[in-house]
Amino acid sequence: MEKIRVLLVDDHAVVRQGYRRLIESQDGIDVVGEAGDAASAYQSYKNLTPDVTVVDISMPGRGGIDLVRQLRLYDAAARILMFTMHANASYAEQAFKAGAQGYVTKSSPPDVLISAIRTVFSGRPALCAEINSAI
Amino acid sequence: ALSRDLSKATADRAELARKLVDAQEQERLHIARELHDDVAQQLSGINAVAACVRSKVNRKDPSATQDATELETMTSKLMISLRKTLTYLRPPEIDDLGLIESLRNLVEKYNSLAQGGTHYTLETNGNLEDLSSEASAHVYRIIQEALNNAARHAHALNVKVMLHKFNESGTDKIEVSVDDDGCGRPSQNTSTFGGWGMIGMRERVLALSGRFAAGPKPSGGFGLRVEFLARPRT
Amino acid sequence: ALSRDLSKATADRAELARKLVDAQEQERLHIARELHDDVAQQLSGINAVAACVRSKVNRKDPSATQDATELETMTSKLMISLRKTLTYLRPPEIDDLGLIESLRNLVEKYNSLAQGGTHYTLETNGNLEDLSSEASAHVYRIIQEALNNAARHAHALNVKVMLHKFNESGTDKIEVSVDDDGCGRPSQNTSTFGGWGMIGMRERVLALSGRFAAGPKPSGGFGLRVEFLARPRT
Ligand SMILES: Nc1ncnc2c1ncn2[C@@H]1O[C@H](COP(=O)(O)OP(=O)(O)OP(=O)(O)O)[C@@H](O)[C@H]1O
Ligand SMILES: Nc1ncnc2c1ncn2[C@@H]1O[C@H](COP(=O)(O)OP(=O)(O)OP(=O)(O)O)[C@@H](O)[C@H]1O
Ligand SMILES: [K+]
Ligand SMILES: [Mg+2]
Ligand SMILES: [Mg+2]
Ligand SMILES: [Mg+2]
Repeated sequence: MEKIRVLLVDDHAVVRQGYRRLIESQDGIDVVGEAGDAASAYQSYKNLTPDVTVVDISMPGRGGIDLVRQLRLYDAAARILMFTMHANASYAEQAFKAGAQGYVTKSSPPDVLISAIRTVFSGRPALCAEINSAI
Repeated sequence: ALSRDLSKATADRAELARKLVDAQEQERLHIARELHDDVAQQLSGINAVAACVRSKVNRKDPSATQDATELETMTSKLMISLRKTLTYLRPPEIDDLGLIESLRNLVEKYNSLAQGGTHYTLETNGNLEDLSSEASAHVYRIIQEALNNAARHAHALNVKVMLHKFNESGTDKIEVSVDDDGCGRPSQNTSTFGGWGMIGMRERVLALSGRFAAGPKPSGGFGLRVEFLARPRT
Repeated sequence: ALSRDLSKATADRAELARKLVDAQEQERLHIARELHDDVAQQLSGINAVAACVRSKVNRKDPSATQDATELETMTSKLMISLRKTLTYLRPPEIDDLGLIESLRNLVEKYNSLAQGGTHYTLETNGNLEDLSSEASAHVYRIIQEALNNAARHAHALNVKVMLHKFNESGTDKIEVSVDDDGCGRPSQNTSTFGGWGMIGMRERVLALSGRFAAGPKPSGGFGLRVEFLARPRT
């Protein structure tokens, strides 16, 4: 079976490194690239065409929600999962409006991100429990 | 000469107030950023590596698995409690969501706390998204304190927040008002205020080089009005 | 009437400065306590569990061992970065160690950072332990900023901190001074200062109702002197 190819976008290297370790330990998923800001994420997306892009919201310069809009403009089929500290429903609304299909907070158990990657890959929306209960 | 001295003392005071309020806001931002960008993000990385260890030792070693799981729970919890401190320190949404959406969230928070006992509304018009981020933070904090005061002192049925931009003889201005239909307050010497809240508001208004009025209204209830020049983000 | 207005404006200003500086100090303390009592404790728990996982995983699985070791490194790093934030927020020792011992630690920190390039000394006399804790915090922060300035701007060989209590016509007073033999600084309009540091110091001195002077000395180097009434802890 083909592996799910993931691009990780987060301005904090410690988050990317931690989750890269975790994702690579899981069957059927691989990290094919990392980016530390929106501009280089856009370039990486063009070069790598990942199956799922995991995007942080708060980044210096252009933020994650802007990046989602830009990615969807470039590729209407882009599958994007927000991964953020913010446990606020209006963030999630804005992210979905911009074209994301999933929203997971960083305070969720890490397995939640893994299963959300699979869910978004299969074309279904994914929400973590914290946001679900906030809506 | 005395009159010059007086106006200088007054100007000095305004300048000092502006600097101190800015310094405080900057300090909050600094601490908040440090915590958010540093501690919380490191915790997130730790959370992931703990899960990774857990999934690797799974079944082979029940005791280590249990500890790793415990570690995940602990880091998640700590991220949540840090978020609480952050909310206290700054309105984190302004940068990401803009002033109006942040205010909408704030007003909703008060509505849900009041459980229908008081009805909070927000009315805005004009393009307010090009305010500088300092000015936005001041406006947010002023409204936050006014809502807080209304909730604590007014016993009102309705609290109405208005924020609008208007043009007066060619100049763009911003007006902020918070009105309630509560108990108002026995009129007192207007230059003495009870708590920190009003002092902080006045200093923020000074920092905006704006005008400020607050007190019981003749028609009943308590009102607050702030007006300042709209200087767009440069 | 104007003269009364002026002295009122000046008194207002002092009162405002005192309130704002106190508010800032209180906010720092609040944040620091929250962090220290809550976050730091939780983190040390996380640190311990991470070490425990590492020791359990050991021997059995090289890949998991590597991850567990990484985990332990990450949690230790995090403890260190939180401690830095805490140090910035408050001199945590004053309450526990007293002002003088805290200052001794501070001066030692500067000595060890300077690695012999600059020699920092502390001289104290008189009973200083009955200062109120607010006054102690102000004195500590003033000296901290002065040392920081000396380290950044003076290129001095010697920096001398003095703190003493003396009696002047029946009243107990405190004098704080920080002198260096560095480059000094071209004398300028004394009412304009470069950064936040001096502004903050002045406000702390106002909060102590004290007197303040700082600048290049005729004999070379830079000096700072603060004097205020010793009002013992009530
Ligand atoms: N909406 C209101 N309705 C009635 N009285 C008010 C209202 N807002 C403020 N006040 C009065 O003004 C006083 C001063 O307000 P201020 O915000 O400065 O202090 P505080 O709310 O009492 O304390 P703090 O804000 O420092 O916690 C209040 O104590 C209250 O008596
Ligand atoms: N010990 C010193 N030797 C020489 N110059 C000094 C000394 N202390 C202060 N100064 C001068 O006074 C200026 C103002 O000091 P201040 O502490 O207000 O600002 P800063 O140190 O430049 O910046 P900040 O404290 O805001 O980080 C300094 O920029 C420096 O030029
Ligand atoms: K894998
Ligand atoms: Mg980020
Ligand atoms: Mg108040
Ligand atoms: Mg300085």
